[in-house]
This record gives sequence, structure tokens and C-alpha cells, in this order.
Amino acid sequence: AAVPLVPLARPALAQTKLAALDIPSLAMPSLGAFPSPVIKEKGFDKANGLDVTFQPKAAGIYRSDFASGASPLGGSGSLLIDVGLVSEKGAKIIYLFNINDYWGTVAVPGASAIKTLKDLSGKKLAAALPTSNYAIFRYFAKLSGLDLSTVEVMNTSSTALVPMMVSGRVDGVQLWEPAYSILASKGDYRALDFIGLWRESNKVAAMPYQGIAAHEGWVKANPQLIPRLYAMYAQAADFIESSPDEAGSIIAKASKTDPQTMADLIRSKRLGFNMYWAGEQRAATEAMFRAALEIGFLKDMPAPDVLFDKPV
Amino acid sequence: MNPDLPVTFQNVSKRYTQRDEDFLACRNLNFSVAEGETIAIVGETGCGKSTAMQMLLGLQQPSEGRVQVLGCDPFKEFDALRGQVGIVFQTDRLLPWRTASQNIQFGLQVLRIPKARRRRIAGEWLERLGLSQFADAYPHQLSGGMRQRVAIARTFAIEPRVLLADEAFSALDEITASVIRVDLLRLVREQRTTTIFITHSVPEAAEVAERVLVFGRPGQVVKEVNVRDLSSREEAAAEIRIGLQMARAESRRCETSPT
Amino acid sequence: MNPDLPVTFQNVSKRYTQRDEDFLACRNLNFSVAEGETIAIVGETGCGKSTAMQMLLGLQQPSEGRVQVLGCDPFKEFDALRGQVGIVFQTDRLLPWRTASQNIQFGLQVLRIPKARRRRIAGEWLERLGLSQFADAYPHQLSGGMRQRVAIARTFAIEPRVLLADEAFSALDEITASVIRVDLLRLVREQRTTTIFITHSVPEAAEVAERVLVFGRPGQVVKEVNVRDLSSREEAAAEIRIGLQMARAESRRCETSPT
Amino acid sequence: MAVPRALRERWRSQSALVLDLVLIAVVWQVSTYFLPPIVAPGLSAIGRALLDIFIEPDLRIHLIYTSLRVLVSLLGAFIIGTAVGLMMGGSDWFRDYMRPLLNLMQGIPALSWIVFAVIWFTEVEVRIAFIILMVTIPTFALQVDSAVRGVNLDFIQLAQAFRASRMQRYAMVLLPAIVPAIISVWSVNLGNAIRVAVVAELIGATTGVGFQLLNAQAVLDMAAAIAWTLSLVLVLFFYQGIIMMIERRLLAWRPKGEQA
Amino acid sequence: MAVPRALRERWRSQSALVLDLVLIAVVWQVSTYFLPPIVAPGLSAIGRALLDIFIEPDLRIHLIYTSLRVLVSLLGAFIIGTAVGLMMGGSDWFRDYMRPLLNLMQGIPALSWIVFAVIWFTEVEVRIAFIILMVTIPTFALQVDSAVRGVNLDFIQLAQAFRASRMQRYAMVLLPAIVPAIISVWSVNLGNAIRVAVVAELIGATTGVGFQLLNAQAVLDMAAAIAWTLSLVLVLFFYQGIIMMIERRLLAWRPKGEQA
Ligand SMILES: Nc1ncnc2c1ncn2[C@@H]1O[C@H](COP(=O)(O)OP(=O)(O)OP(=O)(O)O)[C@@H](O)[C@H]1O
Ligand SMILES: Nc1ncnc2c1ncn2[C@@H]1O[C@H](COP(=O)(O)OP(=O)(O)OP(=O)(O)O)[C@@H](O)[C@H]1O
Ligand SMILES: [Mg+2]
Ligand SMILES: [Mg+2]
Repeated sequence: AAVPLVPLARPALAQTKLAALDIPSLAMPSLGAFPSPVIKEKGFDKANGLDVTFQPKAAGIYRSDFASGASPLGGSGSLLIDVGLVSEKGAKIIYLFNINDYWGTVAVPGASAIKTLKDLSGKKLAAALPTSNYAIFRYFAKLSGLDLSTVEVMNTSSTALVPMMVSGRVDGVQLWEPAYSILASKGDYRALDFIGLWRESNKVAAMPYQGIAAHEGWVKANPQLIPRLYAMYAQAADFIESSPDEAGSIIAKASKTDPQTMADLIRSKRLGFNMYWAGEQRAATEAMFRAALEIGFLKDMPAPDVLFDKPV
Repeated sequence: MNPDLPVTFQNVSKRYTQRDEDFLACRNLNFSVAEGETIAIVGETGCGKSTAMQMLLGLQQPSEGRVQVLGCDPFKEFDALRGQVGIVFQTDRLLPWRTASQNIQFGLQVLRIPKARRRRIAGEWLERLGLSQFADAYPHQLSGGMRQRVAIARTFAIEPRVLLADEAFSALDEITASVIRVDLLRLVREQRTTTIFITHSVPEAAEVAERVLVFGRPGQVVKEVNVRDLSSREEAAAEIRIGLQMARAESRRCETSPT
Repeated sequence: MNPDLPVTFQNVSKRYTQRDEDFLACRNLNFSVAEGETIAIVGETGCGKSTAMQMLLGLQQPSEGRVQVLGCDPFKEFDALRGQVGIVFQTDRLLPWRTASQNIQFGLQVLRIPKARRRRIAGEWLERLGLSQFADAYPHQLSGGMRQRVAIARTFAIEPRVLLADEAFSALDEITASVIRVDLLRLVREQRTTTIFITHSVPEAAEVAERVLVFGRPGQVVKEVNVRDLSSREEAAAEIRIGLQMARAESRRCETSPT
Repeated sequence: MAVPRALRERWRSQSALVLDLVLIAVVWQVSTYFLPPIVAPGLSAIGRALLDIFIEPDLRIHLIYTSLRVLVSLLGAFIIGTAVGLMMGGSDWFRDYMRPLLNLMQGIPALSWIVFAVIWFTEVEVRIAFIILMVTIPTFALQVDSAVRGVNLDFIQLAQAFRASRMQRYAMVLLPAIVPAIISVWSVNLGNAIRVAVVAELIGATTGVGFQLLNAQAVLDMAAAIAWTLSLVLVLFFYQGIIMMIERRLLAWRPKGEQA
Repeated sequence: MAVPRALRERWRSQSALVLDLVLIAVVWQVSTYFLPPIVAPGLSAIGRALLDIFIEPDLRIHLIYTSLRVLVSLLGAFIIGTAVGLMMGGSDWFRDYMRPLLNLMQGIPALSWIVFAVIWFTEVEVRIAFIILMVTIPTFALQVDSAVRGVNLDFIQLAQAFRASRMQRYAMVLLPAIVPAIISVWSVNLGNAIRVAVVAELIGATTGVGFQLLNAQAVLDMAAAIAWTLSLVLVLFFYQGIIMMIERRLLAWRPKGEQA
């Protein structure tokens, strides 16, 4: 959807002082880090009266800092971990809005006989087990009737996933973006498609995965910032989707990757940009929580008030 | 015993633990040394001479009895004797990372003598002992005798009031040893240093000392030879030898006699 | 010189590097020792006696000239002399992690003597030197003299054909030293061991040796005293002293005389 | 009497250990009052998690795996490293060639070894062993080399004077002389090996403390994460205890210093 | 003559280093023929990436950051570790209490230190320094302790006989006597520090080689990943060179062993 670009300096806002804001996020080349360089490059923060400093962090640090409240706002919040798990441990976390829906895959060599998830039975699969992407993949395995205990799953640190595949040590690798695009750009690999199963079995279109989350205290203290944050991310998402080449080169520069690969990735829609207020898609969110309960990732259903309703 | 004397041992015994067993190195040791007196201690190997000196230095504590040096307990009042007592050990104990000159300066450095003066004193001693050209040599580059001379200089450089020499000359050739001995005795007499020589050389003991203590095993005084009272060095030597034979005969505990 | 003699030094010189400068430790050294002969080498400290022995042992290579021991070059044909040459060093060099008995067994172990026999031999030596009760003591638990006796036993235990003793007795008290010396000389003569004593004690040299070499500095033979040709030990001692005075007068390079 | 003295010393060091642990526990418990419970769980939660590790066979197996990996790899590294170190100590030539290689290995972080391990080896256990070996061999080799070079020349000359063969020289003089250095490098490398084993276990293994630790961190189960960490510390204590026993035995000859 | 000899030795060790590097390069180049180019880039690609690190200011800054972090933390660890080690060497009592603590620290993997660093500190540089310190202090302390206990009792008695004060005893006897041990633990810890710095830099730092290395691995730029690894090796070589210079200076008194 070609949304008209917002003028870079809106006179009304330019006069008021910009609100300084630190947003911790995962480091490049993670999915949650994609909008950051675009926002800074195109000035979407200033356009919304914000002066954002992105703080890229490794996943473990990002999580601990967020969970402990050292950073009350999370810019790469995962619905399952940063909202579901942390809420379970007694902290009051609110999922403000979703940015990307889930996308994950299993990549196999182009010539491989593996066509569906079920074919993985008896094969070797590399995966980063302690990630939410893999957790949701487990749900899909279950949906498609694959018994993971028949697969030889090799836990692999996320940086070693692709080398594992490329050096022929495994038959397939459980991956996300942009890792898959980089892998595919360097060799003949294809992705197994199973995302469609979600819609079939849950009867919902959205598949909330990661967005912006915050501690309740922060939400209460900064109600005026939340709509601006949403607008900022929405503009960035629109820009990325509508100008894949320009966005691709900005992202490529920030992550030291190939601009063409990034542009192709954006066009492929595998980034799953899908912005909505958390309260707008309660059915989908609950479906996701139910899936997590089913595979034992969560133990309790999070309270309904962890989802933030669209401000009026 | 007179507590004003610079060195007194009163009923001193010393036990070591060897392989979880007690070992008596000194038993009921009694002797004293007068101000400015030069004595020698002789005794067969392993009879506890070095152990007695370790107690005198305050490096070991007597198991029983009392040691007094210059009015202090050398173990308990350790620091009080700084710069007062000097020792030349049986082995040279030169610090391998210091040159000959730096080794001589060791004691002076402990006494915080300024660097320039320290250097000058070391230089004088090197010259006196004929080692000037080896001032900057490291211990491993010196012969055994040269090393021992450096060790002697290190001790004399601090001009101690009480001086111990634990077989200080046994690594020197006869001529060098006698030359240094004469030199040292002159110094010791000039400054009236109270001196204890430990030696296993009977002629050396007879030559250097005014009084000789013959030690038995475990450490105790078996015989005292007052050299000044005797007509000649030879007579003194003969007396000492008699003492050593007595000690040998008496030492029951350890079967040291070769078969 | 006769190459069949067990020990020959031919025009041997040895240079060391000291602080990046050359240092001459032996110069043009010539001597030989006959089968079963007992000689002594005397010389003032630092004159190169130990250096000569190191070359004899093959631990140092001569800078010039040729050393032959039992028909071999001790440096180049190192292994050929295994079990043939024994040495008692100036310092004991006991391995601190071995007990007295284990230290005595060191050489026997090198020769791969079975354990039981090794033990028996060590036991005999401990007894002969009056150390039976210290068989299981570690070196740091022994006195200096006792340590040196263990070192002596270690060497004699292998019954070498050529024996060196580098100031082996200087750490022993007079009586023990003379007892061990007699014992050793008996052994040496019984087995016709070719023996070189290095010593700085003139009486010791005159007593033990059939022939005495007086070394000058840098290492060279200044005078040879043939003890058998002289009427008494005292005469030999006097001759040796003359040699030492000559050496002293001649040694220009090093200014060793005390001021 | 000797026995009571040895006993007294052992008792003192045991009680010191206990006191240390109590101290740490107290400090931790106090700090939990100032930190959010999600990141700083209380002692009882940690204690329960730690107990679980030891009583649940499913969990215990991970600890056993990691312990064995560390042990086997470390023994391998010890043999290789000591051999290399002895050869370096014995030859300037060999030393000149090996030192840069060992330094190079030291400079390569585990992150990079992981990738090489993935590329070069297929077997999971081989990969883990490879990474531990690469990290611990240089330490063994460099320390042994330096210890060999520090051996008193007098003793080496003694062995030479007795014409000990090269093998005998090593067995009778050099090895005993460097035992203290070897023991201290073992204690250092034990820590290194455990640390790197945890990282190495992130590739390919679904067993081992490393995997469990990361898992616990990922699901924000801090009590479990700390318990797994403590379980590693216990493994280290266990091995360290063995090393100390060996030390007491091999270094019994050392004089006990009265004061330094 | 002495000068040519020293020069010859230095030349020999330099040429050994070069030969080593050539050897590694050849082995790598050959291995690239057997591996997919994505994971095994050729020498020229690696060379270009390495050159970039040194000439591009944007990249060079990361190397400088990491080098400085390693240097500063290591100096801090050295001071603390040596002080603790000296005190342990001087007191059985202190040793009994410290040894378990140091062993405990050794058993804690960097992964766990990261968590504690995050809980306790907010400042990025402080977190990184903390982790490096925690990993390197025990090594310094334990090695210094063991070296102090190995110092010849004769020398300690000498100092006592001259009534040297406690400070003098440390300055004039103990410290000089343990210099060889200190130098060898520096070389060991240098590797440790670099390795752990890389891990530590994954937390919050957007500067430093660790961050770049992970980035390069994540986007599968193997040439860059290897180049960053090599840049760390070069840093290590640089520091090692300084250590060797200091060693040559401080250990000039050591007799040169002829053969071992
Ligand atoms: N630290 C120690 N631990 C146990 N026993 C020791 C210790 N030091 C010395 N001994 C024992 O004490 C006895 C006396 O030793 P000491 O060194 O005093 O003898 P010495 O008279 O000096 O002999 P030498 O003339 O040989 O030097 C010896 O039997 C020795 O074994
Ligand atoms: N490794 C070495 N490096 C340099 N110089 C040395 C070395 N060993 C000995 N020297 C020098 O060579 C000379 C002879 O030393 P050597 O040990 O042979 O003397 P010595 O005759 O045995 O003396 P002493 O009777 O004191 O034992 C000495 O001046 C010494 O400084
Ligand atoms: Mg003694
Ligand atoms: Mg000599």
C-alpha cells in the first residue's frame, strides 16, 4: 500500500522540543533491528517529535535488561518471550503494538528430496533451540504431523547455522530472516513453506510475533509518546515496503550486507511487516499464546491486559 | 648468666619435625659471648651448629630456653636488631638477578643507605676482595670462591655489632681464605665486633678465636677451650681435637661413625 | 702425549662470554693422568679448575685443543662414557624431590640397575657414611655436611673408572672428612680408579694425591709436584705452596690480590 | 604430634571454604532486596534448582556429559601440550617455530573456533573436544616450556654428568622439577576448559550444561541459570580437589615455608 | 663476538614466524579447494578484508577499542591479582579463604558473568572490564601464589637475617624471584583476555572486534570474520612482542642453558 510520505518537518511539531528516547533493540542483522537505520536515515523520529537513540544489544542482554526493568521500553519485543514469559514471572509487561508477523522456515538444498516438514523425519536439522522462532517452529511441526523426536536436531549458535548448512553437515536448517535470504543468495537453497497452516487451523489472518513492549510504569508515565512511537514505526514500515531499493541499501549499509539481497528480501514480504495495536488483534494474539501453551513454552495464559488497546 | 652480654643462650633446646617424627637438634645449650669477643664453634656435621645460629638470628624459635642478643629476644623483637647482626651463610645465597655489586649492596639497601654511598661502599669491598672487574657479573658467571667472597662483603658492608660466619671460608682456596681471614680479623678487632665463627676446620678455629666451643650432638657444649690461656695455637688445636673425640664418643643417639 | 692414558688434555683453551665480552677461563692447558693414578689439582679461586672438569665431563666443549677420556672425546662421544666417569660436585646438587636413599640411587638408575639391587647398594652407602637413619629424609632436612655425604655416595655407588671430586670435602667437618677420605682412598686404590681431586686445601692435596698439579690463572699448569719423589707430605705441601705463590705472581690479567 | 597438625590444616581449609560459601550466599541474598526478582532469584529458588540438577536423572546427565568432556579433552590437551612444551624447552629451534603458532591459537576467540569446528568436523563430540583442545593446548605448552627453561642448570648438568639418556633426563630430572608448574597450569586450564566447554556445547550438542544454561537464560529462568552455573563450579571444585590431592602427594618433598 | 649472535637469534625467530605464517596460508589455500567458497574464502579476499580493517578509520576504531579494553582490564587484573597472590603466598590463613573464591570464579563461564555484569552494572565499558577482570584475576592470583611458594627458602631467610621489613622482603626478594612466573602468566592471560573480551563485547557494545566478528558471522561474510579474527591475533602478537621485550630486559640475568 503506497501511503503518502509524511513531510519531513511538520511546522507544528518542529516548534515543540523533541522528546529524547532510548530504545534498546536487538543488533543487526536481526529482524527487530531493520527499521532502526531507516528511521534515523529518513528522520522519522524527528518527524514525530522524538529524538530516538537506538541501543543495539545482544539477545541475552536485551532480554535481561528489559526483564529487570533496567530498560523499561523494548524496541524488539518478542510477544512470546518478552511479554509472555516475563509476565509469567510476575512483572507487568504491556505489548503495545505489533510490527512484524512471524516468519520462519526450514532451508534445504535445492536438489534435496525434502519437500514438506514430514520429510524431515530421520534427517539432520540444525537449529538455534533457545529462540522463540524455533519454539513457534515446534508448533508448526506438530501441526504438520512431524514428530521432532524422529529428527536429529542439532542445537547451533545462531551464527553457526549457515556454516553448518553450507558445509553440508546437515540436511536442513531452521532459519529466519535475513539469514535465509543471505543463504539463498549464496547458493541453491529453497525454503519449506508451512506458514499457511496457521490460518487454516486458527482461522485468523495475523500472526503476531514481534513489536514494541514496555513495562506498565513506563506506559502509565508516557501515554503521549505511545502514538508517536506507533506513527514513527508505521512510517518506517511503509517506507521499507514501498521503496525496497532505497530501504534495502540503507539496511545493507547498516548491516554490512548486500543491498540487492536486502531489496529482494523486502519485496519477498518474508519480513512480515504488519502493524497493528495489540488490542486490535486479540484473537490472533490469544491463538499465539495458546500455541505456546500447547508446546509447553508458556505455562499460563497471560492476562488479557498485557495487550495495549488503540488509544482514543 | 649475665644478661648484659651481647649473646647468651640459656638452656636452649630445639626440636624439628622430620617425617612426622620429632628430631632433637639442640639440647640444653648454654653459652654466652662477651662484648668484642671472638669465639669459634666446632662440631661434627649435623650436630646443630647452623640450627643454633638460626635461633641466634631469630629465624627459628627455640623449643625451650631463652636466646638473648644485644638485650633482645631475636625472634620476638625481630626488628630491634636491624643492622646489628650480620651473617655469612654456609652457602653464598647470592640473589641470581643481582650483579656482584648489587648483591653487596643488599644489606645497605635494607638499611636505606643512599644509593651513591651504597655504590661507593660496594666498590670498596669489591676492590678489597680483588673482584673489581667482576662488579657487574651475575652470580652464575662467578666461580664458587668468588661468589662466597661477594657474600662475605655483603655482610661486612653493614658493619654489624654481632657477626656470625657459618663456614664462611670453606669454599675458598687456602691462600685467599687466609688473606681474607686476616683482613676480617683486623676489621673485627678494630671495631670490637662480637664474632662467632662456625667452622669444621680445627686449625681455623684455633687461629681465629679467643675461645672455642666444641659442640656435641644434639647441639650442646661438650668442651670449652680458652685459647688465650694456652701457650700456643698448636696446643689449642690439640685441646679442640680432644673435645671432638669426646663429643664423638658421647653421641649415642645418632650412629654417625663410619663402619 | 700418550693417547692410551685415561685422561689427556692437549693445548686446551676455553673462552666464556661474560656481558658480551670474551673471558678466558683456561689457556693452553696440558696434562694427563695415568691408569689408576690419583692426582690433585690445586689453584686459587676462579682459576678455571671447575671449568677444566666440565670439559673433562663433556659438559663444555673446549674452545681450542683436545680432551680425551678413556679414548673418547667426552663432548662428542658423550654416551660412550656412561658409567665410566663419576663426579662429586662442589655443591651437593641433590634432587630436592628425592630422599637421601633415592638420591644415592640416581646414577644406578641411569645405568638401569634393578630396583632391589639399587636399594641394597644405597643402603650400604648410607650405612658406610653413618646416615642410615636419614635414608628417607629429604635434602632440606639434612645438614650441609650430610647432604654432601649423600652426594659422595651417589657418585661412588656407580663405581666409576675415572673419578672427579671437585672440592668434595670442603663442606665436611675435619674428622668426618678425613674418615671419608681414608675410606674413599682405600676404595680408589682397591679398584685402581683413576682419580682427580680438586681442592684448595694444600694439606688435603698433599695427603691424597700421588701427583699434584698447581693451576695458574687462566687455567694452566704452573707447577707439577710429584709427591712420590719427595720424602714427606710436609715437603710436598711446601712445594705446592711455592707453586701457588708462583701462580699468584704470574697472574697478571686478573688483579685478585687484596689491597 | 604430626597427625593432629595435618588434620588441623585440612580442617582449617575446609572451614574456610564453608565460610566463603556462606559469605557469598549472604551477599547474594542481601543483593536480591535491591534487584528485581526476575534477575535476582532468592537463595531458596536457586537451591531448589541446584538440587534438581543433582537428583533428576534427566538433568544430571547434562552435568555428567560436560564433566566428562572437560576431563577427556583436558587430558588430551595435557598430553599434547606437555609434549610440545617439553620439546620447546629442549630445542631453541623448535621453540622459535612453535611459539608463534601457539600465540596465534591463543589469539583466536572461541567464537571463531566454533565456526572452524563446524566446517572441519562432523561429529559433535569431536567438535567440542577440538574447541577445548585449541584453547587449552597453548597454555599447557607455553607454561611447560617456561618451566623447563627455569629448571636449575645444576640439576641438568648433574644428569648429563651421569650420562643420563635424553629419556632419563626427562623422566628423572625435568619432569619432577616441573611438577609444581604443571599442577598450577592444570588449575588454570581447568577453569579455561570449563568456560570454553560451555561455549563449545552451543554447537550441535543438545546435551551438556552449556546448552541448559543458554536455554535457561533464553526462557529467563534465572534460578536455573544460576544453578547450572553453580553446578559447573561444583564440577570445578571436584576436579580441583583431585588436583590438590595429587599435589599433596607429588609435592610432599617441599619444605613448608614458615613465613614469606 | 656477541652482537652478531644476538642478531642471529632474533633473525632466526623472525624468520620462523614468517615461515609459520606462510605455512598456515598454504594449508588454508589448499583447504579452500575442498570446501564451499562461502565458508572458506580465498587468501586474497581475506587479505583485502584484513587490509580494510587497518586502513579504514571506521573499522580500525573497533580494533583500537578492543585492544585498549584488553590492555586496561589486564593491567587492572594484574595489579589486583598480583596483590592477592602475594598476600596468599604470605599467609596460609588468607590463602585458605581466597583459594575457594578464586576457584569459584574460575568455574563460572563467561556466559554467566555476562548475566551478572548486566544485573550489577549499567555502563557498557564497566560491564566489559568486569567480565575480563573476573576471568583473568584468578589466573594471576593463583600463579603468583604458587610462584611465591616456590621461592627458594634460602633467599627468604637471607632477607630475614638482614632484617628486611615486610615491604623490602617483597620488593627485594619475592617480586624479583617471581618475575619469570609473572611473565609467563601474562602471556597466558593475554590470550584469555582477548578471548573473553570478544564475548564481553557482545553485550551492549557496538564497538569492538567482538561485535564486528559476530556481525560478520551473522551475515555470513566469512572473509571479514576471518580477517577480524586475524586482527585479534595481530593484537596479541603486538602485546606478546612487548612482553618479550620486557622479558629480555628483566631476565637478562638468567644463564642461557646450553641444552635441556
Ligand atoms: N628444617 C629442618 N627440618 C628438619 N630437620 C632439620 C632441619 N634443619 C636441620 N635439621 C636437622 O637438624 C640437625 C642439625 O642440623 P644443622 O644444619 O644445624 O647441622 P650443622 O651442625 O650445621 O651441620 P653441618 O656442619 O653439616 O652444616 C641435622 O641432623 C638435620 O638433619
Ligand atoms: N658459565 C660461565 N660463564 C661465564 N664465565 C664463567 C662461567 N663459568 C665460569 N666462568 C668464569 O671462569 C673462571 C673460572 O671459573 P671456575 O668455576 O672454573 O673456577 P674454579 O677454579 O673452579 O674456582 P673455585 O675454586 O672458586 O671453584 C671464573 O673467573 C668465572 O668467572
Ligand atoms: Mg651447618
Ligand atoms: Mg670450582
